[in-house]
Amino acid sequence: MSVLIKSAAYDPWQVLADFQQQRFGASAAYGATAVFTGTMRDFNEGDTVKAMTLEHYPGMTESQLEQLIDSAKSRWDVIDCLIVHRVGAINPAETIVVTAAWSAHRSAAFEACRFLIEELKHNAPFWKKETLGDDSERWVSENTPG
Amino acid sequence: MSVLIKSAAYDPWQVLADFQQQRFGASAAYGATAVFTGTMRDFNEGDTVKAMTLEHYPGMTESQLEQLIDSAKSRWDVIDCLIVHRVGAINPAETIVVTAAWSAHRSAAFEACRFLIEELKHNAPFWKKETLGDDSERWVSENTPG
Amino acid sequence: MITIRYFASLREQLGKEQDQIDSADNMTALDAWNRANTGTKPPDNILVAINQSYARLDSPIGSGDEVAFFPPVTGG
Amino acid sequence: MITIRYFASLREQLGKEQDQIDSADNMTALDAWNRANTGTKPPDNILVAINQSYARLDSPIGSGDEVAFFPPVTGG
Repeated sequence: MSVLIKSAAYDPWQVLADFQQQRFGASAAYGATAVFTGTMRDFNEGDTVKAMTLEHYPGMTESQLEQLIDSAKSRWDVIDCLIVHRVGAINPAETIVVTAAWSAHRSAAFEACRFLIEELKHNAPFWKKETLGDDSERWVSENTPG
Repeated sequence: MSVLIKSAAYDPWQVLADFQQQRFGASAAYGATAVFTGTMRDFNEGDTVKAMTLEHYPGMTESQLEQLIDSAKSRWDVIDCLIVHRVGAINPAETIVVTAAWSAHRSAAFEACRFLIEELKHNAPFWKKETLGDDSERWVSENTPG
Repeated sequence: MITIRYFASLREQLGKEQDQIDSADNMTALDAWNRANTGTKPPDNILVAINQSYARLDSPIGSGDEVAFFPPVTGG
Repeated sequence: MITIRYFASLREQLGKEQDQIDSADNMTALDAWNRANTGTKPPDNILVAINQSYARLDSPIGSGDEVAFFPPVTGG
């Protein structure tokens, strides 16, 4: 499975190690791996953020992310991709998202990895609600570019 | 230390986990991490490659890589970078290189990470010698673009 | 029967997670919204999914479909 | 005294890792090469470092310097 939805804190590096071992074992077919990890910060738009809740649309989320991987595979010469995304209650410094691409070529790996995170941010049905320093809550209204 | 020269096989994900823990601990200052890993393939230019030896220029290598990180930090809004590179005798599927960049912003992380691997390939004093399927040896004459 | 689902800030504003409505001939996603939320217009930036794929307010729907309405996504 | 170092395929072709030569006034890296490798021209694509920083064949060198010659790099 190349799409993982996690409802508890996870170590992104361990997930990458496990996926790579399981998917490739001792094979030397790929030469290049590009990875992005997104981590929850303790600030946003000038405010302290104490905690966050990530809502998603179960079912549609997984199918959207699988479509993104199919799309990346059709556009670039990548062997496989991985997307991991957290849902539920999250604390600062915990990992929200991982996107990764394995290829024989580094440009394909980089471009596919970046495509996955950009498209995920614009299309995958996740919504963030922040708990601020004064315990008030607010929905994040939109993702920032870049 | 943000530059590591490794003379034995290493787990890139473990090195990343250790560096991130040591450098950032439970801090939530960064939001974006971009990573590239380069792995030894068992083929090159149409030939089977059984093993490889990586020679380097001790001293100059480290100072070149530290200069690359300084340069990335001056060009992009990155908090820190890591470069790990293997030397000595290497087998297929072992990790040769890791470049990584931590930033508050994903575009800075991606661009700095890619800059590090591209510049490393063109400037850092490493040289690869391949052992082919028939036990003959050849020096890799130049790096391929992209 | 058509199932209508609401997510995130829209779910909180409406105070409900889902509606079940009867289907009719030639219905669109907007018709479903209007039948379930009489007198309330959908927000300008609303997103629509039919059977868990992106669609539009004027996309046709029929019996057994799941229609979802939600605000701009903010994952990653 | 000037130390000259050779790496990778160039080291193997020359059959030596390093030379020690006496310094002289107004020497360049190329002068050091020529003194240590009489009758052999440096390869066209040779790279030069002086005291572990990139330099050129016409860069000046002096007593105590370490000059290195090597082929195009192939790390990463």
